Amino acid sequence: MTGKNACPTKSNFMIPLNHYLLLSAFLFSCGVLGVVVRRNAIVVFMCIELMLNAVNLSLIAFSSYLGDATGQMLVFFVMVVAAAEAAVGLAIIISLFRNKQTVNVDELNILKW
Amino acid sequence: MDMMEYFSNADLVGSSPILALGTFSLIALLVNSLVKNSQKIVFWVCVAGVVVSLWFAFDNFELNHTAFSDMLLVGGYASFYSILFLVITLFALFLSVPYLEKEEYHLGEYYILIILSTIGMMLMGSAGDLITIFLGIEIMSVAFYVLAGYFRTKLSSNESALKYFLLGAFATGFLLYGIALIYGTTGTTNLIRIAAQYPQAFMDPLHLIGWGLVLIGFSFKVAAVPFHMWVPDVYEGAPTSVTAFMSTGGKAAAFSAFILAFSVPMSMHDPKLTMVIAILAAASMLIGNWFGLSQTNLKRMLAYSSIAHAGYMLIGIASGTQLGQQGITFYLVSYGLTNLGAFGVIAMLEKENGKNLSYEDYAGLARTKPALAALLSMFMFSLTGIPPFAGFVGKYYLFASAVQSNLTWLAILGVITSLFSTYYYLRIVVYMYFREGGEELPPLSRISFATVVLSGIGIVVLGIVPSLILDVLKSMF
Amino acid sequence: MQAYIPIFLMIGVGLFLGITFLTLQRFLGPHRPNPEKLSTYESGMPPVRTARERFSVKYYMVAVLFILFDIEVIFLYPWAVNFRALGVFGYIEMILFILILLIGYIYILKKGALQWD
Amino acid sequence: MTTELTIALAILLLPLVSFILLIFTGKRYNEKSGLVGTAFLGADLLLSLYILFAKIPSEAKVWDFTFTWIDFHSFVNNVPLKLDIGIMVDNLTAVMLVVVTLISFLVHLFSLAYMKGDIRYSRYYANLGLFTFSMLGIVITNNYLLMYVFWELVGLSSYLLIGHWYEKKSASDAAKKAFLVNRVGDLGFFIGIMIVWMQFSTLTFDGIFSSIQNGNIPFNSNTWLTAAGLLIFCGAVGKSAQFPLHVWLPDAMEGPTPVSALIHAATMVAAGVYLVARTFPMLTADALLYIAYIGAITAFIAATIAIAQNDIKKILAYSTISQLGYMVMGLGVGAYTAGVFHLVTHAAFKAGLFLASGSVIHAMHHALHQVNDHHTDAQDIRSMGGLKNKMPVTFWTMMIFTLAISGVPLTSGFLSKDEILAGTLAFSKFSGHTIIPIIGFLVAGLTAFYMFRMMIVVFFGDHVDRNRADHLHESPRVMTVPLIILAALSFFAFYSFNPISASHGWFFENVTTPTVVVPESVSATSTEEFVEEVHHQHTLAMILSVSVAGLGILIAFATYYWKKISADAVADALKPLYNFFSRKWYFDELYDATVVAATIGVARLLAWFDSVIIDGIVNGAASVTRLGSVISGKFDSIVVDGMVNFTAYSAGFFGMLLRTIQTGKLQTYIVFALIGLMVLLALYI
Repeated sequence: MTGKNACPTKSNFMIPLNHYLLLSAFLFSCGVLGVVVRRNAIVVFMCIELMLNAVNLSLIAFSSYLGDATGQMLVFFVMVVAAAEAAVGLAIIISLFRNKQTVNVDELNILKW
Repeated sequence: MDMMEYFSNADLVGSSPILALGTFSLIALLVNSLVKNSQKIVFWVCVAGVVVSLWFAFDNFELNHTAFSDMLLVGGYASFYSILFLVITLFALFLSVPYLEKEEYHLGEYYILIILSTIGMMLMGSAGDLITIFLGIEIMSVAFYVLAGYFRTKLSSNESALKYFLLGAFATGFLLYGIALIYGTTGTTNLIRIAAQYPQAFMDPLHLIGWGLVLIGFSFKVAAVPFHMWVPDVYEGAPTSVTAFMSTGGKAAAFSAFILAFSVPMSMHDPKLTMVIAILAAASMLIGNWFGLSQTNLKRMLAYSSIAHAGYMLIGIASGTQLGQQGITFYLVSYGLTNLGAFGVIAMLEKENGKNLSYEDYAGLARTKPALAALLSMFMFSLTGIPPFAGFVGKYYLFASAVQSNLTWLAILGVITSLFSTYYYLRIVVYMYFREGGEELPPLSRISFATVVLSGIGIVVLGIVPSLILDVLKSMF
Repeated sequence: MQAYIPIFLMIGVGLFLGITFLTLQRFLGPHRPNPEKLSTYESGMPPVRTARERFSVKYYMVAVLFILFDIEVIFLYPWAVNFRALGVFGYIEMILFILILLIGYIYILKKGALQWD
Repeated sequence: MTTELTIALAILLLPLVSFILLIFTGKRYNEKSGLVGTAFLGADLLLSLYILFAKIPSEAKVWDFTFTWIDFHSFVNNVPLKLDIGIMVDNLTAVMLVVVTLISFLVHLFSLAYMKGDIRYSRYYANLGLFTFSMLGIVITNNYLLMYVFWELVGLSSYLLIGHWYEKKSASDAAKKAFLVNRVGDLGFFIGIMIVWMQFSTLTFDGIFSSIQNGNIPFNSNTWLTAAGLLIFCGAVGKSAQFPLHVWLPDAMEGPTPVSALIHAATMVAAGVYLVARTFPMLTADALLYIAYIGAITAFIAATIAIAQNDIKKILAYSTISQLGYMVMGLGVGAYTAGVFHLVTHAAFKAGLFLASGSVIHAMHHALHQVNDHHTDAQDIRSMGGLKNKMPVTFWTMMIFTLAISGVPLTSGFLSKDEILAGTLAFSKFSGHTIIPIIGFLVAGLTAFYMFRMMIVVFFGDHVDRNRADHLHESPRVMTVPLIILAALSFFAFYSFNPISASHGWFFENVTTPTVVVPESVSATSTEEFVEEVHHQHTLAMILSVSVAGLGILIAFATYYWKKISADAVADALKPLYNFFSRKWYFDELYDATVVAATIGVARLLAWFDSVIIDGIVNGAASVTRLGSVISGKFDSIVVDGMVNFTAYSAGFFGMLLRTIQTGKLQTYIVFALIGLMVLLALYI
């Protein structure tokens, strides 16, 4: 793939790169904030997914603006990795739930100090 | 169309250690699913995979090129680290069998996960591209998350896994964001091609922020303060054999990728970037050693010690010189052997449900098990950095690199914190030799003992004849 | 700003259609409720308990496995796009890839993860 | 490596072999282990003698074997980064080898009888081997790295030896105290080494000295050179029990008496003096001045304390500190050879004194045991008396040692003390510090006084208990033979044929002041001038020293033998002063009140802070009670163990930190990480 086809024609109609980046940064921050304030392990994990997808957005934007396919390729990898993490994460949360009957991360405190 | 444009024999040769281990992991998975009660067979398949992979890695050592259009480095550095990971894996595999049998939770999946994480490590150690680093980290980490929660009926193991998983994934987000920004500002994720765009690319603030985010991601993985707080909890909760593997292999892999990635921006000798890494190093040494002082659980103490050692190794990154990078590499070898040995002893003495892990439980060990006590003392001496053990040479190396790069204050801090650390390392020696005690000990396995003895011999040999490794290092960098 | 016109159009059309259809059915459709109709629809069976209850863990298991195999297809996509250019070599590569997934599938099957009971 | 150096290496390794052998076979052949250890040391002594007789006539100034242990193939400050280690034998080393192995051999021999029947007999001999090995290591290395390693090994093995009877609380406390006080000094030593290494990237004596000679000064400042020298000297302050770290030595008398003879006469405490001698070339005039004063103060304080002691071993302990102060003062004033010479002569007669006191204590123990007296202290000189006729060999040998330490002519002590005093006179002439020679002569008089006080009270007159006296006997041959050998070595003839001056004896001819390498602007008086001046002062020094020693002896006889002066009356008249001396200048109390109290105070403050503020906020009332009990438990252990149990204290402090930071809650971790991130970001921008 040379990337020529992947590159949209540059015209006046293009949304500036900065806007994508700002949106991506905003979403990323939302994710970080969610990780800090939410107590449900699954929601915390969803917020992490949000962070990853925010990064995907900027990767696609960069890829599109640079006319280079590497970014898109990386996005594929990120998605697959996120799926694998989701599977493992869910499994861990389930096994925790079986033992403790809760998924509240605040109640995870037998390991400390 | 000629496919050789995409793929050549050299690529196959270059990736042979990884491919071999991957193939064996698939075979092991097949065996595990098709044969009932096949733990032993799976174990030996995994061992065979590691050995074959080792052979390929040795074979590749003389090479010096890249594979898959610069995605993968071949030979030299990559081979050295592959060998290191594989040896650590081998030790960990042999330590695990008796431990799992003792805990009566012995599944074939355990070994498969171990070698899958090794594949991730090898990718990290031979990465020529940020994508490879990312993939390697993820392959390794996902396997580690599962391994940390391996005792799925134990709450501590669950908790350890979940904490590790959430913080690990969180760190991945930062790492990835950093990679995205670096990609956006240079148009490539390839480390060689990024370096080619220096110094102009380095002036771009977005690019610098990208490296900063990657730095945070790595700091999580190597457990540098203030991104270290998962370490004690995870190390304590995970099965001891897994902790042994994570604290050695995982740390070595993270540093191998750290060196590869940061040799690019550090080549600019930017005072601010150096300062930030130096502060991370200083904070890790201080916090790790100070908090280590007040621990009563050995696994947790070694977790804080692992944070402190991350600090010592970050000195090598901060120095930004070849000397520093060689120092880290040597340090990783000695630290790997030492920690495997120490955790090996702990795993051997551990009783069911994580009992027998505190300092008090080791009182009088010198009388009941003199050989184990002597070995554990040696490991503690090596961690402290007392000659003639390997730990001393490693520290000397890293402190010298700090002095060479005019970071003398960092070297002084390193020395002072090392002195601090003697208190908690040698406390266990005092307990073993000068306190009365001695309860019933679990039966000790010969395999574990042999492994521990081997790592003991390793640190003494490396401590007395460090040139064995030093000469290899010289040819690598 | 011009660049955003398609997006705004998209949002506008989406909102418009959604709102219109929801309002339309309220006015156009007949509205004659009885208890039978208001109860949860479960494939024509009479509902036994409330619908808001916890799922069996087995659902999670299937869901997890589904995500994995579903997302792996993503790698087929670039190959499919350049199928002709990649030729026989690409075909072999993809077969290998599918084979690896197959081993995973065999593992799942043999471990009984897909058995409902 | 030459044959001689191979032999030197063998000298070093033989005691180690003995140690390993005894550790592994000791349990099985318990009774034989003493003989094995002694045989090893005997062989070691013969080899050392061979080295001495080969080295002295040899042309070469030094036999050196250095090899590159680790080569990093890299450069730091344009100096190749590598670690050179090795061994060397110069005249000083050759002499020290003989001194160490001789004393160690005699102690091994003496212990055969003294330690007979001890429950850890083989462990005792194993530890003696380890100790001798470490001490020989200090003497034979040619670099600070190995020296530091052996230095710590000496600390460790002395800990084992002093705490040999660790069931006795006082013994294990004394061992801990010795270990910890030494650590304080070693910290300075270590930092000194680090400064040197940072500048020169080498740790061999030769490399450092030649670098300094070429004008390479740490941080380009002579002050740093002085500081480096003084920091290294800190190590000596700890090991050689110099003021203010002298407090460990008297307590260390809790170990078996032969151990005291070994550790406190010829080896461990001498290591400090040896270190100063080795470092001598890089010491600036300022550093030397400090060293001289430290030595003088130590000599004076210890001598005054010794006057008021009643425990025979305590008297000898303080006299050791005092004599060590003498040596350090000698080196400080620039009388290098005299200082080292005193180290050698002192090793012989002080080891003799300790062994003789051991013989006395042994006899007393035996006698007390026979009369079923378990209350009388076998070491208190007031419960002795009249032992002269009961133990003639012990008496006569001990008399010779006492004459030697008092500096009476014809003894070795006279020769060496005289040279030091002449050195101080010369020094005061050059620098104007007249207080130093004054203290020197004063201490000489005091030494003669308290040593003769001890001799008279122990050996003359009648025994305090007639009943017990019948049971007092001379010690067995194996104990008296070492005494006789050491007594012989306390005569002048072994060191110089001229009974009144050693300056043309073999020692002074061969162990000469090394070339000073510090820049001229900060160096002390040149060696030639100094030696010249010492010759001028020699006669004066001799006359003065003999008179003060004679005076001291006279007063001792007048007070304790003829009873012309009432000791009690004097003590009463000078009560505050007497108390001050007998309570050892209140040093222990001072340290208890400051260092230990500060530790406790901080702990108490933290406990209060922890329980009131932190927990009030974080955890609420329930954990306050729990934590309170934890803290009070910690508090107890701090009070009980004092500053010894540093870890317990730190657990209290860092436990508090941990409770607030490492809460076990995931999101706390993330918040701390994010705060850290902000801080780093602020630095980055």
